[in-house]
Amino acid sequence: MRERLIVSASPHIREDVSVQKIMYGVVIALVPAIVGSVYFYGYRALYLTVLAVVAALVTEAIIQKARGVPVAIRDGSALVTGILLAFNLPPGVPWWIPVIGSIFAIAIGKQVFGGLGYNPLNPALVGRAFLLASWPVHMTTTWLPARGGTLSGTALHGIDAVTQATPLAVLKKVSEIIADPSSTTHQVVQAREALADLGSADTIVNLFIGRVGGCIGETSVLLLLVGAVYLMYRHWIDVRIPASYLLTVAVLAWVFGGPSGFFTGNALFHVLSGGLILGAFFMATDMVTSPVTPRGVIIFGVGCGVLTTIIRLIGGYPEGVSYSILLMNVATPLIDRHTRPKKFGEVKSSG
Amino acid sequence: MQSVVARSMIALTSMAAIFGAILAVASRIFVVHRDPRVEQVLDLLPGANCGACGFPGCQGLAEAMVKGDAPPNACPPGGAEAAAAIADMLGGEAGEMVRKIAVVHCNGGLSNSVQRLEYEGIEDCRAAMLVGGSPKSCIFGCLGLGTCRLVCPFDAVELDEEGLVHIDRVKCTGCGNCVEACPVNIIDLVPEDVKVHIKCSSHDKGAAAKKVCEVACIACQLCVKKCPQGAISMDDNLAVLDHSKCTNCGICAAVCPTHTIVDGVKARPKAVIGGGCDGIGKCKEVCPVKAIEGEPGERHEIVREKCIGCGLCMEACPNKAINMVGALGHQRGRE
Amino acid sequence: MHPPTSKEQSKDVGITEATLPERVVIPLRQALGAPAEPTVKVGDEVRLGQKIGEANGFVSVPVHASIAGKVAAVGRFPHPLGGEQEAIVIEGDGSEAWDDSVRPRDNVDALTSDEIKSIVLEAGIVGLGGAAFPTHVKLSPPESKPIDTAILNGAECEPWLTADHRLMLESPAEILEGFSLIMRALGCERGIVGIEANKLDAVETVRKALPGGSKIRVAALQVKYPQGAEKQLIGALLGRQVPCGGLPMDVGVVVQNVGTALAVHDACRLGRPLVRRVVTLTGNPMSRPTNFMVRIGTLVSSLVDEAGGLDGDVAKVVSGGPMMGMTQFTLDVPVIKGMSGILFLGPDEIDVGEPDPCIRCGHCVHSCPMKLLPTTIEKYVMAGQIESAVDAGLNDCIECGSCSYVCPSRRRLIHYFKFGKYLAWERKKAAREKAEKEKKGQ
Amino acid sequence: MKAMGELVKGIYKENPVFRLALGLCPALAVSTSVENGLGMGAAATFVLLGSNIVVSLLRKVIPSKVRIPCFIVVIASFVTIVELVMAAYLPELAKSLGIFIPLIVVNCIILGRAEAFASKHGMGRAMLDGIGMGIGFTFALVLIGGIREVMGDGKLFGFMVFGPRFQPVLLMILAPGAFITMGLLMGYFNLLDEKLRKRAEARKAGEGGR
Amino acid sequence: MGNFLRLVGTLAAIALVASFGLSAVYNATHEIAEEYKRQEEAQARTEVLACEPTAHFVETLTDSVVSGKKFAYYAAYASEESDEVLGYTFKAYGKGYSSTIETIVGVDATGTICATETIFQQETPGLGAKVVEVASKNTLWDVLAGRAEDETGTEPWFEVQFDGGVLADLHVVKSESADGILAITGATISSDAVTNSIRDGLAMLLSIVGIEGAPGESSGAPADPPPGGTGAGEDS
Amino acid sequence: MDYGQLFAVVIGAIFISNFVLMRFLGLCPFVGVSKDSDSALGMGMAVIFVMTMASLVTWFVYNYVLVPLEITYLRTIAFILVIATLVQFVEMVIEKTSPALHKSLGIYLPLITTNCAVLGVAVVNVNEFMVTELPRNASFIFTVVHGLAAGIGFTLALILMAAIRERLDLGEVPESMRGIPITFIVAGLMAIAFMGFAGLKVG
Repeated sequence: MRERLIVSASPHIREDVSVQKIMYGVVIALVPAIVGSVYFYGYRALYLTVLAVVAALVTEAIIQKARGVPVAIRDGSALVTGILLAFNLPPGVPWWIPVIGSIFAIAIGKQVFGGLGYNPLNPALVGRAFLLASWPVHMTTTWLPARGGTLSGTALHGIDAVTQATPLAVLKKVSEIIADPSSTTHQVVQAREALADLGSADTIVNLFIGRVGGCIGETSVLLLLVGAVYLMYRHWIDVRIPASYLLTVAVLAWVFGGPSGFFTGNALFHVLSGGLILGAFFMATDMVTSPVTPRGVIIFGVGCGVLTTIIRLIGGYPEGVSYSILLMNVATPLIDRHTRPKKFGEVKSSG
Repeated sequence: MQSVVARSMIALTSMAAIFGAILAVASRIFVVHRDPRVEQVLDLLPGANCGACGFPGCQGLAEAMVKGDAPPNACPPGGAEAAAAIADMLGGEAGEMVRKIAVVHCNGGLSNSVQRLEYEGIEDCRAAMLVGGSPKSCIFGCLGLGTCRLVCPFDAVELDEEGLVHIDRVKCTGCGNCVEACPVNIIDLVPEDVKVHIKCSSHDKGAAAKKVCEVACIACQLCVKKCPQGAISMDDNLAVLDHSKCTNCGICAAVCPTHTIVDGVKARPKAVIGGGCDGIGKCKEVCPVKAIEGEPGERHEIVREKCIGCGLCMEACPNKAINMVGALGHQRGRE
Repeated sequence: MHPPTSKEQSKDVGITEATLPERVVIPLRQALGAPAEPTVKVGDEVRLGQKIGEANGFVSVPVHASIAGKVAAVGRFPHPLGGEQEAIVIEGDGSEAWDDSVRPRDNVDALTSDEIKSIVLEAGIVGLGGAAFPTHVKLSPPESKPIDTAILNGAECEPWLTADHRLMLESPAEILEGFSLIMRALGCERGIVGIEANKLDAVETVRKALPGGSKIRVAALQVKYPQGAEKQLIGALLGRQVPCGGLPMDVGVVVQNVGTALAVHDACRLGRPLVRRVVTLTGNPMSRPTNFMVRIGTLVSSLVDEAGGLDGDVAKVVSGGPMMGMTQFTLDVPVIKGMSGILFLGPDEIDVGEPDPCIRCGHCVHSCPMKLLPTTIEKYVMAGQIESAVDAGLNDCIECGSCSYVCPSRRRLIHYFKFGKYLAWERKKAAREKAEKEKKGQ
Repeated sequence: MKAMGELVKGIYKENPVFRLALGLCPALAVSTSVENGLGMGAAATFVLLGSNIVVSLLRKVIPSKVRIPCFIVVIASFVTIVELVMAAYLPELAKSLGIFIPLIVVNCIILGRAEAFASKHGMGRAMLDGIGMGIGFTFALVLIGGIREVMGDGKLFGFMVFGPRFQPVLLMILAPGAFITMGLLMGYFNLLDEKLRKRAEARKAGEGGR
Repeated sequence: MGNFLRLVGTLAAIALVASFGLSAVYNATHEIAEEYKRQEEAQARTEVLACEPTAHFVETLTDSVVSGKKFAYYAAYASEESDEVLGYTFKAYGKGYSSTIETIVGVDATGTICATETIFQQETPGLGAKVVEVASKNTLWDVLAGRAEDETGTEPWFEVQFDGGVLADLHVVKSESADGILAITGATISSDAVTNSIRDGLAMLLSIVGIEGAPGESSGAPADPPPGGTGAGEDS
Repeated sequence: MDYGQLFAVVIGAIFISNFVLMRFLGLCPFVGVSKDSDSALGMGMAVIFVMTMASLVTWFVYNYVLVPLEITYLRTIAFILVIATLVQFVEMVIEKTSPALHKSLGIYLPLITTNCAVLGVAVVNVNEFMVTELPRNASFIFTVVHGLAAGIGFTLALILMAAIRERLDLGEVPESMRGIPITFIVAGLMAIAFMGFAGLKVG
């Protein structure tokens, strides 16, 4: 027996889990998608990811050193931020984009608030929004076609204006053509054909496999789901967030997303395209920036879904996942504040 | 062109008059009694309603100040002037009081006392008491986790590597927060001019106390016997100092075998025996530290290393042959 | 929440009577509430079962000599609940003779409710599950709160501990009689014995021991932590929610531990005060995990020696279970009435070091049986916003330890809740004192 | 010496923007370039100076109940003068400052100083205070404007700083860039303050020790 | 009552003085400001018709109303006596990000844009304000070192894009490879505002003065592309 | 009456060009009163009320005093006079008639006199709805609705910020960034998030 025993508060045993384990769990869950990105876009995808990760780790270490707190880059949180940031970049961006994005994400998105656990917004998304606002050309035109597929993942039917577009951008374009009263009949016919193709089984399969253009990590739904299932199995993400998020998008897209009136939208296309799967499973579920209350996570997921659909359908951007998650991050403290669960034995919620 | 001038003047002046009238009438109809002090403070505030203070406007801040919820310097635009004026206005109650300073009655650090357990938990003495008590074997002693530092609003408490607490005598305002927060009740407010402190709170018997702490009071009674003012007494195995009697002579600190009593006087004078000495030896008798040597009838000498400057010999010498020198500016007790 | 139960080590080890200690240290504070007043002084001869401390107030129980001998000292000694407490030390003379006051009763079946309550009080019985709440208080609910159901708590959801389990296997009949007496004292018709489903042998044994036509039924409970906490147990068995800040009696229920039932039986049937209890000595560093029947006041160190000592490095000694028990800094603490076990943990079984920052994963929220937001409350306490913490349910926390157990950042949640409750209480006290002062001033 | 003190206190010690957190709206809205910052700063300084003088002169005749409306009228008059004069003689600047010229009226710096300082001091000191605060405000605007112009547009005073290959950080010109620049600058000033205070304390302690 | 009068009186007196002072300043300045504006526009009108050097006389036509919208334009002649229209100018109002951008457009007799000049905008410097920005090759260091090249008379690159344009060319694109008006990076709203206002004005002018190229055929231009340079290459 | 356009004005004032986050108006109270949620809500409600009222009153002053007299150059001074009086008057009325309302809302009123968002909304109203070619009754409705929406936008930003700051207060923001600096950083990030609304096509 020791000379001096340890005295501490109960409990005296702990579950075998740690922040580090969870973070590396997320990294493991992202590995299939990383491999997929290399397959679809070549080694450039890996190169950009590594750059983002290194920049994130170095920034974190430097700031922690400067702040005089222990350097904790081993906890894996900066690693996850770096990977997720890279995942949100088009594969053709110049090398400095992921580097500057990571620096901003870690410095302004996280460390300025005191580091892990205190940042109100998802750092990776802060980094991406910063890049999108600062260098919109790089962030919206440097797509690459996926191996074994095309950029838009579908036939274009002479919509020549969209040769550089991702599926969602094609959708936005054709919807605009259809909605524009000044479009010629020929244009509208072409647009309708393209629209039909977007919803075809072929396109859906392409989207699911990942044979479409898009950001580095967001294209292959299949590989992302593999990782997501692992995380759900470990109970490291709250299933209610992606579930309510995806369901909301699906329903709203079905109801409002159609070109020919209500209830004609293609829910499956909306769920599978863009960064929705990546966002719903890996970014909306970011523990630090999502609510902790049971009702709160549902509100959070539904809110993300509503905003995503609004931005996609009538917003200025083809894709709205990152902004909607950021907006709901902003609202998270408010949600938490007003969704405190009823205590066990609480007779009546006192307001 | 003149008409623009006329139109402007008529329009603006009449608007001002109408609005002024509305306000004047309204202020009479909707008059609400307010605390006059709030009004006074409001007068002293800039009235910009900028919100920089975090209160809802100057009115809100004024009310908070009167209630004591906000310090007089809470208004950034007002600056130091407003702060001083407000403090002047509100702070009429302070009155004249002897300034008191917090003193921690324990000197048992990590290296000179025994630890009985390894504490893992919140860095707060009160929290430690909740799960198992003091990490020290001496249950009366300072836990060394710094609750007093946490509760000190003036940043006046420091914790050293020994786990000992030091109070900054300049910053301490004697607010007593630490006294209340200390779970082992070893902090006490002591008049500022008392500079000799008994740094132990152990009521254990001498041997037991000594076993767990090198600087514990072992209740040897030496200080009680030697104190010329009779200011020290024994209470349940612990020396206790009567602050009103203490003259800071430092004799107790000098005689304490365990160095439990700490002399906070920075520099003390030394006695010097002048030519008037006729060797009657009165001084030798009264010297508590045996710092005077000499044969009867001969001129006595002071052993400077031993002299603590208590001045007893000077008072005892019938020939007034002894002087206290050195320690410029040092004041002896409270005359 | 399913922490590993770790009960294999001692669940098949029968209860053995520990050797009669030569010296016992009997703390005057055994239960919640005021400590007992000593009624003996140094040098007095005492007999086994003789009352040596008188109850001091309603929420207080007397203490009795657990061995016969001479009072050697009355003074402060280390106490398993922390710090030092007033205790009576008896040097034993080896005699096993009971005091004259201890006389078996044969009219047990004729005892009235009030008689049972006074016997329970005189016998110094407290809840033996761990909280050590005076049993006579629990048996005397105000008339406005009629009790319809009594629950016998055999859940023993704390990992490692097997004292209740063994007791149910070895003395089912006595326990059931004690329970019937409790029901009679409460005047209630329905009795349920709740046992976690990982102790099916106990369920079986107790069921078999039920006399024909008994109003008591035995229920097997889902294995989960903290199933044995009063409010959760009532919820699981009856579907009733004890209101916040309320007691089980508010929903017509009283919960008693199986050990308590045995003590009630002993007191009523045999006339014996509470001078012994079952203690599980377990943990990986123990050479022979054991369930001992121990005299109150026996020093833990002597029990450890008797059980063959320790053969591994011990970093923590816990009185009680690993989830809610209290760490000890010395083995020279006496067994008290509420001590259900002593658990030894090696250095690799505990974690030390600074916690990581909270990542708001919400695991604590999911695990909280009281449906609180532990992470939020912790942050309020850390920031000193005690009122906000109380608003958020600080005082509803039952300190079961679930949140800290699952926390990946190893936050000191429970410690902060204990601390917060203390601060809230301090604040309340200060406010009350201030109000009183003002009242006096006027 | 004292006059100097009144003048320079606004730059660092009592900088209205960084230290007193006043006049934040224009500090962010108009700070997209150094030029705009200078223009706004000059306009605000003029109004500050004018209103400080008038308020200081009138301080004895205005009853306290209508104090605020009176001050506001005075300030608004000066603002309108600036607006009119600028439109006539500096039309380009008037165009780029736009809506924010009328909003000088509600710039808390001006009313704040009128109340806190001018209404309690003589004209001389009030003037100095006005100019000092104005300089501090202008300094803050130029600093923020400079950072945002250089990073967000790659330019300073309208001239390229880094050469044509620099791809400016557009965000800095946009609203978020203004907020973040402001936040970081304020944080930096706090840090600086802390350092200066520590140094002063150390010096004092050193002196005390001797 | 005396107090009441004093309150009202003080406020009114201050307002009186203030309004007097202000109206004086107003009298002294507003003529200058308006004159400046008039001259600026007059000069701009001449400049945007620089491709018709003989046009030196511009005459106001009365405002027309086309499908409920007011529209005003000037026709330019060689001289007061001449009735041969050499070109037209009109002012286009486009609602930008933070202001209404006013552009004077010069059109020759065939309906081709001669030149444009933006005379009023309060867009964000560095972004929307680039509609009037002159692309300079000089860096700050060049200027400081006195190496700066003379660039007076250089036109803003965004405005220059309209020169020689016809109705069908007036739509915003985001990559240099495409035909159309290249948007300012990150300032699509401002770019759109200018381009669309010119397009609408030109269409209106053409329909009023009866030059070929009616509004209906201008539809090749996309309707309100999104701002912020965002859409993943919706444009050709 | 174009309801689509009206809706666009509302969405525009609340989300797309939020008064605080995109137009930088009303920053002083935004920073000052966003420390706790309750004050933020009270302040927000007061601002909504005053902005709507100020829009209404200034519309009358502009259209029935300044325009007929051709002295629109005096609009700044006239507007601020109106707003200051309005605020003070409303405060007095509320304080007398409903102390409870005054406690929860009225105490924030004085803070609004110098809230540049209020004068800002009046000035923007003039620029966007009065000097343009809107028919008079439409300009009135647009003005009032815009005032209301701008107030809601301010309140939205304020309560979101208050909730975030309450959370940050419990966190570990570096010493030098505490208080106003971190509020600005959060505002910046909120503005980034609000950029997601840019280009929203409504109405």
